[in-house]
Formats: sequence, structure tokens, C-alpha cells
Amino acid sequence: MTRYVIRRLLQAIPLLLFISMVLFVLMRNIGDPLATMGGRRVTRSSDRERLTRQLGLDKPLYVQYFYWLIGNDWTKMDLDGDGVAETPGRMRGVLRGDFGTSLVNRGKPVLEVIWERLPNTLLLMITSEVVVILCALVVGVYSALRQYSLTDQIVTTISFFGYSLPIFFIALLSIYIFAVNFKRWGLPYLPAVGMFDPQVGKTPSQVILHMVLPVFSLSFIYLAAYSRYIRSTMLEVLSQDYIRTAKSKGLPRRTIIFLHALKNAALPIVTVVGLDLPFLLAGAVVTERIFAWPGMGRLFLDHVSRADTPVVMGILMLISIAVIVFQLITDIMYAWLDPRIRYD
Amino acid sequence: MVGVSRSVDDLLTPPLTLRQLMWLRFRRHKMALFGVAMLILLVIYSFGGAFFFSEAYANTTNTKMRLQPPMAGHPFGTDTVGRDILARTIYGGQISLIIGLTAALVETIIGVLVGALAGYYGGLLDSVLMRVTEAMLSVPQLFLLIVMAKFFGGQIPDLTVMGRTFSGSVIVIISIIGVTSWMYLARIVRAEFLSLKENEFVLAARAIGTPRWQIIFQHILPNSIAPIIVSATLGVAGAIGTEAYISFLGMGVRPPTATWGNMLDGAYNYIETAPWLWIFPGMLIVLTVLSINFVGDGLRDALDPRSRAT
Amino acid sequence: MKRTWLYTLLAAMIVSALLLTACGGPQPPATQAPAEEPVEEPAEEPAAESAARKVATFIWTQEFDTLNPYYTNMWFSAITQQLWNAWAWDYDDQNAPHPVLVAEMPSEDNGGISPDGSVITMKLRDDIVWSDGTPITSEDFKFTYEMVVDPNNAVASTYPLDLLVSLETPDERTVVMTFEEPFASWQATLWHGLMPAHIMRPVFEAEGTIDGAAWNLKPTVGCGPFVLTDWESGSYARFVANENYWLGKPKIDEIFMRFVPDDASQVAALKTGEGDLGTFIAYSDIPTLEAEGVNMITVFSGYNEGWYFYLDPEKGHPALQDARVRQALALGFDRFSLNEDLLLGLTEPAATYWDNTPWVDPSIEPWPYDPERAKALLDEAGWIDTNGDGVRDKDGVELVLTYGTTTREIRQDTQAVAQQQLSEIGVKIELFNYASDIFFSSYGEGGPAATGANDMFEYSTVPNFPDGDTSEWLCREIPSDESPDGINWPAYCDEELDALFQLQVTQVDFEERQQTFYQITRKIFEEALWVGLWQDPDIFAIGPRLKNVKLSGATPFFNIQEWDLTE
Amino acid sequence: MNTYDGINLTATAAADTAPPLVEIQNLVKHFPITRGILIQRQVGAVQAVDGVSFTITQGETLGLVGESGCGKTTAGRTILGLYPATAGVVRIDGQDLMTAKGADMLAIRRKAQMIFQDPFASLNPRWTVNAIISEPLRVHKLFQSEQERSERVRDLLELVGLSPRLANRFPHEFSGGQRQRIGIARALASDPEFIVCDEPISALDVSIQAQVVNLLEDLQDQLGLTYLFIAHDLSMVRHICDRVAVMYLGKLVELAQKDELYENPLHPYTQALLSAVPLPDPAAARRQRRIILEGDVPSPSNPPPGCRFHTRCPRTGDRCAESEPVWRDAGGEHFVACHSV
Repeated sequence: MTRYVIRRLLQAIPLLLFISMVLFVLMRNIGDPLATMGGRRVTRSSDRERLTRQLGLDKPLYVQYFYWLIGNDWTKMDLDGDGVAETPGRMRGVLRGDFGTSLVNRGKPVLEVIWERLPNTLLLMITSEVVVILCALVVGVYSALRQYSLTDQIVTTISFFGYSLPIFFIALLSIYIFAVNFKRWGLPYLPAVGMFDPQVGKTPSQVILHMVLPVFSLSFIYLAAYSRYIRSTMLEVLSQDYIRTAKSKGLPRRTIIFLHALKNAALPIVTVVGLDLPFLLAGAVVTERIFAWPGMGRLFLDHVSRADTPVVMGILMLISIAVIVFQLITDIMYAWLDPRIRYD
Repeated sequence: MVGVSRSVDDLLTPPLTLRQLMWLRFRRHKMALFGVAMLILLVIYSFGGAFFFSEAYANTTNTKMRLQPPMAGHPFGTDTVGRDILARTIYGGQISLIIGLTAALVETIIGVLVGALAGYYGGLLDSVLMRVTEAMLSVPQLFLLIVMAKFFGGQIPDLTVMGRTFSGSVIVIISIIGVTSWMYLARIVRAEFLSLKENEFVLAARAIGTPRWQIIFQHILPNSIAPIIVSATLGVAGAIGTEAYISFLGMGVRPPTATWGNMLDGAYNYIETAPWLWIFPGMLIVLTVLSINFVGDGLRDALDPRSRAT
Repeated sequence: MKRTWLYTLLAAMIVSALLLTACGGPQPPATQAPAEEPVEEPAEEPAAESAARKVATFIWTQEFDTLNPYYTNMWFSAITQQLWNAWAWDYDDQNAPHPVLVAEMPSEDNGGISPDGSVITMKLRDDIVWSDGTPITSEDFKFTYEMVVDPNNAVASTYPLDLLVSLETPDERTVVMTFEEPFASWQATLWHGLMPAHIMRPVFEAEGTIDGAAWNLKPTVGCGPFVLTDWESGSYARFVANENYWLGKPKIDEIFMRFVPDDASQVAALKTGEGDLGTFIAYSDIPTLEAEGVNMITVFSGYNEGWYFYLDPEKGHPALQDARVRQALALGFDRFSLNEDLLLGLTEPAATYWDNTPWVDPSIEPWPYDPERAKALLDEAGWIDTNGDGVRDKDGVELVLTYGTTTREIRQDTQAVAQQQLSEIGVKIELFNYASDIFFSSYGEGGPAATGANDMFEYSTVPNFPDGDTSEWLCREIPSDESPDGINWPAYCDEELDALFQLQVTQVDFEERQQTFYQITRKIFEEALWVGLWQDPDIFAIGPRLKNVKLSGATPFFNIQEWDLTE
Repeated sequence: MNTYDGINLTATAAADTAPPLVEIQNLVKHFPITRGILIQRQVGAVQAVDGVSFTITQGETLGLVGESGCGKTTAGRTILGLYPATAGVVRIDGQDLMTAKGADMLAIRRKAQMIFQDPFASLNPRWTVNAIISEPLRVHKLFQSEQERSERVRDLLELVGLSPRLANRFPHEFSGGQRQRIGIARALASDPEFIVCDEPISALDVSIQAQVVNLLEDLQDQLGLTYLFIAHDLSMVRHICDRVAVMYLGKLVELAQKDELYENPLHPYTQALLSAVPLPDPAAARRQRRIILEGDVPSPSNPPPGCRFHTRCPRTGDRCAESEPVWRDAGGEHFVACHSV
């Protein structure tokens, strides 16, 4: 198993290089960082020409990629457009831990840009993921045990409402119900946006209060997906022979469900969770946007929409690494859940 | 203890084929039948409704009549430029149903194939396919969609289906959704295959000389059907929503053609002030997805002989 | 037993993330002053007194990219500058300039402008200081100029400082700027912000560039009525009253800027009182906000929504080469009922690109809705429906035009209405929508508007408001493979128009220049080179607590020190 | 002539003139152990089966016994080509299984079938009994119509003692013994001559075991089948087998007619195994001296040198650790590989 892990990690190196190359090319095709530079006015042509040069966007794509990868501090750049390269480059390259600086927040190191957002996103996303998994376990197991009961049908319908409607819907509706209208009706209401109230300050209780609506929206949306997988695989497993055997052996019901059935039903669930975990880092684009949560999703969207290659590449590489790591962990989990699965 | 103490009547069930048995089990499943009926009704609604309202009517604007709540003449109300929402849900339904169902199908086919091959054969093939999957996963769908929007934006030729020209190519949308969303299913199917292929019945089939494709598709695949059905069901909802986003990026169904997804998007600023803008398309999407889920449930039960449903 | 570690781990992760996020930022309002902040405001107020502080919350739907005024084009960054970094002069709600850093506006009368218009001399006020107490001198102006034109600094725009031949500082209070040619737009374009030489110069000397200067992103030393204390990316920026502001200490203690990217949540936050000011409000939200007691103020900042046509003589649609066809399109679309119904009567149809500026010929009235005249013009131009398919054609070419714009809701609605109305005069319209960053991409990047991917485009851009100058119609700005950065996207070149544009840039005399612009606006209007749809004002929502609010189009928060909060 | 360890293999063939139905020579199955991360190289092997040779004549039952993990299941599966053999020859009815491909392989598969150990895992839970039993018929295209196949399935069900009416039921509706009968019916469907019975009764209740074994015997009589009967239970093996081979750590240690083996075990390992078998006769049971083997079975990836059994052998000598004992006929077709015999 150790060898398998090492092999997978070594395979990850060419894979990451390949992914980074593809992403870099795609990134340069995603938009024009200098189109309006976030303004409402098209960038003047002379400023465009100058900035293209100063930001190194005039170089051929493969040169830009190599500078991104290995840096350009070993060569000189022509910043004033006189055809003579006189200014030494300042990038050290990803391989030396320098993800460059943002084009949007000009001069701000990418890692700093990302690091500012990562804790916020993890707070929101891990909480939601835990809530989703716990709720989905309860709902999924319950509706598997009580298949086709009224409760099962009602829970199914509600969870599909969450899944079928766009995320913004649930988010905005919850704002209108629990913030706007609760206030209107004189009820205790929840805050709609941000992480805290400036009058009170960023205290843990404020942050928790501001997390209620986004966590609720995110959980509601993903509840259907998770609980459906749990329900269906539980149904599958519950009807299998060893469960019957376990029952006939007189094991207590709870032990049967949790020890036997759930462990054996876990493959699809572990798969889905393992696939979702890396994207916890990426945040929730729409939810963060609507609730004005300062997370990675918004960061990604803001910087993608302005074609900020360094920052977007930083985020994407972070996700890629997380994907690879979590897929590996998932594969290891498989072998733990079903010892017959071997990789060597 | 299980099968031994059956009554004589029970044992005398007339011989049935596997298919007949499945149908029998499916039929006993009331919610599944309801789902089938509902889907048929939705198809009739979307395609039959076209006989009552012309497409031109669905796109007729009347700014004096904008944002009218449901009323006589406009039973579902009107939208922001005064178009009739009933007619738009009918025409939107055609595209949304086609896209939702076929994109989920494409996604399922790719996901099952990749997952099955990787899981069954293992080794090098597994490594290659899973690295490809990881690479695909590493690129967020949103990002891929934006890139494709840039490439395809405004260049997709029209498509005429059943005498109706769909602005923007439905086929392109379907392929894009299918190609960018199969990875979860592939991983799920692979995991199931990794586990199921170690069962002795697979060895038994090999001892018989059963060809590999039959082992993969007839022996192992039916045993991993449960998560596949869930994934396909969820895929329909996903595809309908993604279509709206693709259209929003300017790559998909071109305005003023309606789809349920873009009608919902258009209701964004009117969630509270004009709820009829989203209630009707929203309900239709929920109904579609729910019906498919019930059908899927029924199918799963019908395919699982051990199920306690009957 | 096995599972407990998992729960423990998860709980630990959540708790640590919570602590990280909660403790990552400061615990306001007891703002602990950062180290580099020398003089500071009521920083260590006990929490009990915080209720007495007047905190106004602004909601920004876009977060500024940087706060250095020379490194950004963003409107949100520009309007935020009014809070913390003074312009040399402001514009009031009548768009009249009034001095801030300068003692008086330069003019020919006071010797501030040389008779030929190429030398401008500014006299600075005596009492101007940075928020840390350091006096603002001509040295700061000179330093700012040098930084902007230095090739090592990737500023957003060098305009108009790149037009300067020299900038002299004969003494601490005088700045003399010499231009190569008379520069007509100086008032609207010069000195939108100042960099503190005493903070930035050491950075430049150490690093060779100020691109990475900490001040760009955290300018805790400024020269406006407020001063920044912290900015947390994605979340908020906090400004507190500047004790040293020479035009008077603001009545509000603190402005808390919250970044809420979503329009609908902005509206919700305004309704719940989580925000006292918001902007970029969709027209459809105005009635519901007003119903909640929110004050809506519209100010014109020069934006006019309109149709651009792709007029390239070879690549463009042949019909659009004919002014009569363009006029017919203008006549065939009812922009009056569009304004009345979709824009709720909150704005007016636009006649020209320069509506609401002094530069538009006041005799121009917007094109009326007259489908009959439109049909007659099309007939006259030879576009007749010969094959009976409902679409006019000529020489085998169908009058089918593609119409592209961004995905903004009101634009999509306009498209739908226009498509229907133009089909009634026999013009078939096909609609395209693009994400705005793609839509506005340059020719080199394959942007649809720049490359003429469609026949007509709808968007709004702005001259240098309140100035009227633009280079959008200059022949040399036509984008091509050789000059992919050009911004003359209609690809329209007319020698007469080009000459008029070249002329107005150098006309320092207001009246003369106005006459040139009258000629320009009339020509563009009559030939329907640009067809106005509606005047697109900036819409501000002002919560019921805010008092004394006045807004200006060019510098919205010109009197923010006088704003007040009531409970 | 293929020799292994200097033994003339033809000597092992049954004395009669008829060629054996199954001929195993020198069968080796190693599962490679690889090391290296990008470039894999083999550094060792799990020597699951290491040079096993025997023959089975038409209508005979050969028992293959040994502790679990000794490689007997691997041997059974390798003989049927379910695992690719590392080396050796497997000939079934004269056809070489190692080189057979395509149609030839299919023909062998038809003749050689397998009954599995776990009646729960060896039947596809999604398939009806009819589908399961008719699978070989479909694969080998034995009948043209579905109707004929169904009839054949019903005949087979009757043959294994199940009601034909159960054809449309699913495996989970049956008990373990019934399922094993279904498994047997499936194995019989293609009219095989040779069946590998891989511990067919070890997963069953004791009361059922005898029924299944009796069924197998009856079927052998009726259909003239040849069995390779893999088991770890020596008592049942004595009941059903004609000859018995004992396997230890991938190698055969003894092979003889069953009575000869049971009455006169030569190899210390066989003796140890037999000493653990409960005897029905109380007197004999009293006489029986239980031989308890010390230690664990060594790892097949690193088997001891010389005689593989020497680490646990009560009679081990100096030679045992150095040279491998020769597989020889101790007289009367009683083969053994032991230095001390």
C-alpha cells in the first residue's frame, strides 16, 4: 500500500504539470484582463499596449507559461517598449513557491490573496459539509428503513425541491423569509449578508449567526444528492444476505444498520464525499456571492471574470492538488471498506 | 430459512421471463407508475401545447402588460417584457426536457463506460482513465463552460427538429454538459466494479467462458445500478440548470427562446415581487426531476430481486 | 470508537477555522491601530461606547481591486477615493468644480492657464495635510507624476499625465504643468488622486517599482475626509473620520464598506437596514426599495445606452453602410415606451452619446418612433421584401442583422422588444448575449464587439465625464491585426468627423469647443452612427438614516463630510 | 519428456492404458511481488502453486487437501485457466489449456467446469435461477431457442434435486444447500466431463454437506463425470474420492489411493492432518495420537529452503533444510516427497 501511495504521488507530478499547462492555455482564452480592467470604460489603446508589455502579456503563451513555472528572474524584461530588455524579471516561478502577483490587485502576491479567503471558505464549507452529511445520513438511513412510507415520500420531495431549483433561489428565498420578512413582521431575524455586524465586531457569535443562512442554503441544496445515494445504497445492502444473516443472528438493530450495512453501503458515499471534499477549498460560488461571504468561490469568480491568470491558476492548482490527494485517500478508503479491493 | 417454507401456490408461479418479472415488479410500484404518467404528461404539455400556442406568441412582447400576475388570458402571468409565461413554459419545456434527459443520458453513458473499464480491468487502463478523470475534475465545470463560451459563442448553427428551429445547437449543449459532468459517476461505478468484480459469480462467469463485455455489462453492471440511477436522476436536474447557465454565457439557447432554466434565471430579481415568474418553471423542473426519481426508484426495485418493495 | 476520532477531527477543523476567521480580522470598533499608523483616531474606545459611534454602512456590489487611484479603472475604486484621497478639485451636484487641494481653480484670469492654453499652474492650499499630519506639498504632485509615467510602474492609465512636457515645482505650493499642445480636457482629467511621496518614495527606491507597495492595498495614510483603517478582501473596508481633514471633520465617525456582489442581496440588505447606501440598483428594484423608505437618487455621470453598428465597409453588413437603413432602425424602435415601461419612467430616451453633458447640441431631439417612415426609408434604400418571407432583401442579401450585447437583464429585455418591433418593419434580428468580460474583450483577444462578430451592439461607454473627449471615433483607433488594441469598434472612419475630434482636444476655450462638439453630435445623430436608447444614470439608494446627502455625477461623495446619521 | 526435479512424470499416470482426462504437469502459479515505483521490477513471488503434477482419469475423483492458504484453490482455478499459469502444462481431454485461444478455449471451458465454495457469492443476485443455469447454454450456443434452453434448465434442476418450478426465482430465495445445487446445475449445463469442486461443502451446514456430496456422487455415476475435489476436510474426502493428493505450501507432498493414504500415510504432514480427523470408531479414536504441528504456515512468498515442511515437521533432519525431497513412488502408486520415508 505504501508503494501504491508513493506511485500515485509520483504519477501526480506529470499529471499536475499537464493540468497546469492545459489550464494555463485555457486561462489565456477565458477573457481579456485588459478589456476594461474592471471599469465601465474600454481601456485606452495606448494604455493597453503599455500594460501588455509591463505585465508580460505580450510574450508568446509558452514563454508566459515557462515564466509562470520557473520564473523570469534569470532574464531581463523590456518594460518601456524601446526594444531593449533592461529590467530584471521579478518572478521566481511556481516551482520555487512563487505563484506570482495578481493582475487585479496589482502587486499582491497570489498566495496572500488566496490565504485571506481560505479560512472563511473552509469555515463555511466544512460546516455545511458536516451538516449535509449528518442530515443526509439521518434522512438517507431513515428513508431506506422506512422505504415508501409517507415520511420517506415527503422528505424525498422536499429534498428534490432543494436539488432541482437553482442555488440562488434557495439562498434568496431564505434571505427574504428569514431576514427581510421576519424583520418586517417584527420577529427575531437573521442577518442577510456578510460575516458580522460592524457595530458589534467580528466575534465568534456574530460569525455563527451570519453563517446560519448560507449553511442552511448549501445544506438544503446538497441534501438530496447525498441522502439519495445513502438511501439507495442502504436499500441495496439491507437486502443482502449478510444483513439477513446478521439479523437472524439476533444482533441489535442499530449495530446491524451502522456497523454492517453502513460500512458496506459506504463505497458510493465515500466516492461522492471524496469528490466533493477538494471543492470545499474552492468554496461555493453562488452562495458566497449572495450572502456576501468572503470566500474562495467569490475570489475565483471575481478573478476569472477579469482573467487574472496568476490568481486563477493559483486557485486551480490548489484544487488540482486537493483533487489528487483526496482521490488517493478515497482509493485507500475503498481498500479499508472492502478488503478484497487490492491495487498492486 | 428463506425460500424453503413457501406455500405451494407461491411455488407455482407461472414461468416468466426476466423482463416480464421486471415489469411485474415495476407495475406494483405506485410511485414509479405515477412518475411515468407524470413524465408522459410533461412531454404532452411541452410538445402538445405547441398546437395551442405558436412559438411567435411565446416570444411576443408587450411592455404595457409586463409583470402581470396570473389572470384570464395569461393563466401563468406575464414576464418582464410582457410575454405569456404559459406559452413560454411550453416551448421552454421542449428544450429543457430534451436537454435534461439526453444530457443526463450522455453523462451516464460516459461515466459508466469509463468507470466500468477502469474498475474491471484495473492496472494501466485504470491508472490512465483515473488520471484523466482527475484532470477533468481539476478543471471546474464553470471554468470549462466559460472557455467554451468564448470559443463557441455565437457560432453554433441552428438546428431544426420536428419542424422547429432551435436557436443555438441543442446537441452542442448536450455534449458539453455530458462531457463536463461524467466524472462523479465514473468514480462511483469504478468503486462498485472494484468491489463487485471480486465476487465469485464473476469467476463463475469466466469459468463458463462468458465474454468479457457480457461479464461487465450483464453481470457486474446490474449490481451497481443503484448509485447509477441516483446519479442519472440528479443529472437531469443538473443538466436543466447547467443549460440555463450555458445560455447565460451566450453559448446555448439563444434569446428570446425560452427554457425552464433561463426562465428561472430571469426571475432572479423578482423572487419576492413577482413569484409567478419562478413558481411555474420551477414547479415543472421539480416535477420532472421528481418523476424521474420515482421512475428510477421503481426501476431500481424492479432490477433488484431482493428488494422488499413488493 | 473508531468514529470518534473523525468527529473530533471535524469539530477541531471547524473550531479552528472559526477562530482563524474570527481572530484574523480586528475586533472592531476597538480598532487596534496598525504599527505604521502614527496618529490615530479614537482607537481604544471601550466597547460600551460603541453604540454612540455613528457607523454608516455602504454596500458595494464590486470590491475595489486596488485603492491606489492610478492603478485602477474601477468605478467603485474611483468613487471610494472621494472618501480618503482628495482630487485636486471636486464637482458638486451641479457638476461645477470647486477646489479641494488647490486654493482656487486655475483660469486665464488668475494666471492659472497660459493664454495659449498649454501651461497650467496650480496654487495649493496652505493647510492641506496627509492624515498622518505630514503636509501635502508640490513634491507629492511631482512624485505622483513621476510614478505614473515611469515604465517600471504598471499603472492603469498614464493619461493625461503622459501629455505633459514637464511638471515644475517652483515652490512647495506651486505646480506648473506644461503640455505640448493646448489640452482642453484638463479640468475633468487631471489629478484624480495623489500619492504620498514620504511613504511611497522609499518603496520605489528600494524595489524599483511601486507595483507591490503596501500603500496601494492598504493606504492608511490619505488626504480625504475619512481614512482607511482596514480592508479585508471580499468582506469589508473600514474608514474612520480623518481628524486632520482641512474642510472639517466629518459628522459620521465611521464608514463601513461591505462588499455584497449580488444585486438581489444588496437590495435585501438595504431593506433589512444592513446597509445605508447602495448603488447600481436594477430598475426593477426601485419601487420595492422606495416602499421600504429607501431614498432613490439618480445622478448622471455621462453614460448613455445605445446601439453601435459595425460599419466596416468590407466586413460589415452591406445594409448598414446606408445611413437610411440606420435611420430606419432608429425610427423603427419605440424607445419611449421602453423608457416608460421597462425603465419605469425613471430616465429619458438618449439622443446622443453626450446627453447630460454641456457638449450636446440642445436642439437635438431623440429619434421618434415612426415605423411608417422607417419602412419608407428602407424602401427608398432599395431594401424590399422580394421573396415574401417577411424579411426585406436587396441583391439577394436578406436584411437579417445580428444584435449582440451583454447578459444584463435590461439589455436582454430591450433585445426582445427590439427584435419584435424591427420585424414589423421587415428587419429580422438575431440575438446574441455574451458575458461582459468576453463582450468587451479587445480585437486581439477576439472580443465580439471589437471584431464585429455581430452587426449591431448595445452597450454604454462614457466620454471623460464631465468632459466630452473620446477617441472612439478616431480613424487611427480602428482595430486590426496590426493594431489589435484599437477602440474604434464600429470601424468607422470619416475624415470630417476625425478632424473635428482632433480639433476639440486642443480647444481650451469652452465656447469654441462646444461649437465643435455641436457639429460632432449633430453629425453622429443625423447619420445614425450611434442610436441612443436611454440615458443611463447612476442610481443610489440612500437608507432612511442618512441625512444631508448630496451626490454628484463625477465625484459622488463631494460633501460626505457633511453627511450625518440619525437613528 | 517433461521432467521436474528429476522425476519422470509419466510414471504418475494411472497404470491403465487409457489416456488420462486431465493431465497436470509441473503447474506453477506465482503471483509476482513487484517493487519500484515508475519502472516496476519483480522482486519475488507468492509461490501459490509451485510444480504440481498429477493426472485424473475419466470417471475418477481426485481429492486435493491441505490447510487453507496452501494453494489448493489457486491450483483449481489455474487448472481451469481462471488464473494464467506461470508455467506448466494443463491438458484436458488432450487439449492444451495454456495455448488455447478463442474457440478452442471455449471448447475447453465447455468440457471443464467449476463448483464454487461460497454459494452466496457465486450466484449473481440479479439473475433468476433460469438465467444463471442457462448462461453456459447461451455462451456455448447449445440450444437455438429460449424454449429449449428453459427445458434444459428444468431438466437440470430436476437432476440436482430442485423443483423446476423454481426456475424463475432469485438466488436469495434459496437456502445455502439449494444454492449449491443451483451452482452444480450451472456447472452441469454445458455437459462437462470434468468438474473442479472447490470446497463445495465447506460453507454449508453439516446436515446439508452430506446431501450435496451424495448428489455429486450420484451425478458422477449418472453422467460419468470426473472430479477434482478440493477440500480441507479429510473425512468427506475419504467418502467421495478415489485418490487423494495432499498439498503443503504450493507443493504436493503425498498422493495415493484413498484407502492407502488413510491407512498408511507416509508423509508426516499427512499424518498430522489425519490425526486431527475425528474417527467414528471410539476404539480407534482412543488409539489415535493427535499430532500437533508447531508454528504457523510459513509465508508462500518466502518459503523455507529444502523441504517446505521442515520448519514444522516433527521428524525433521539435517537434509530436510538443504535439499528438496524427491517426489517418488513409494510403491503401489503411492507417491510421496519426504526424505525420511
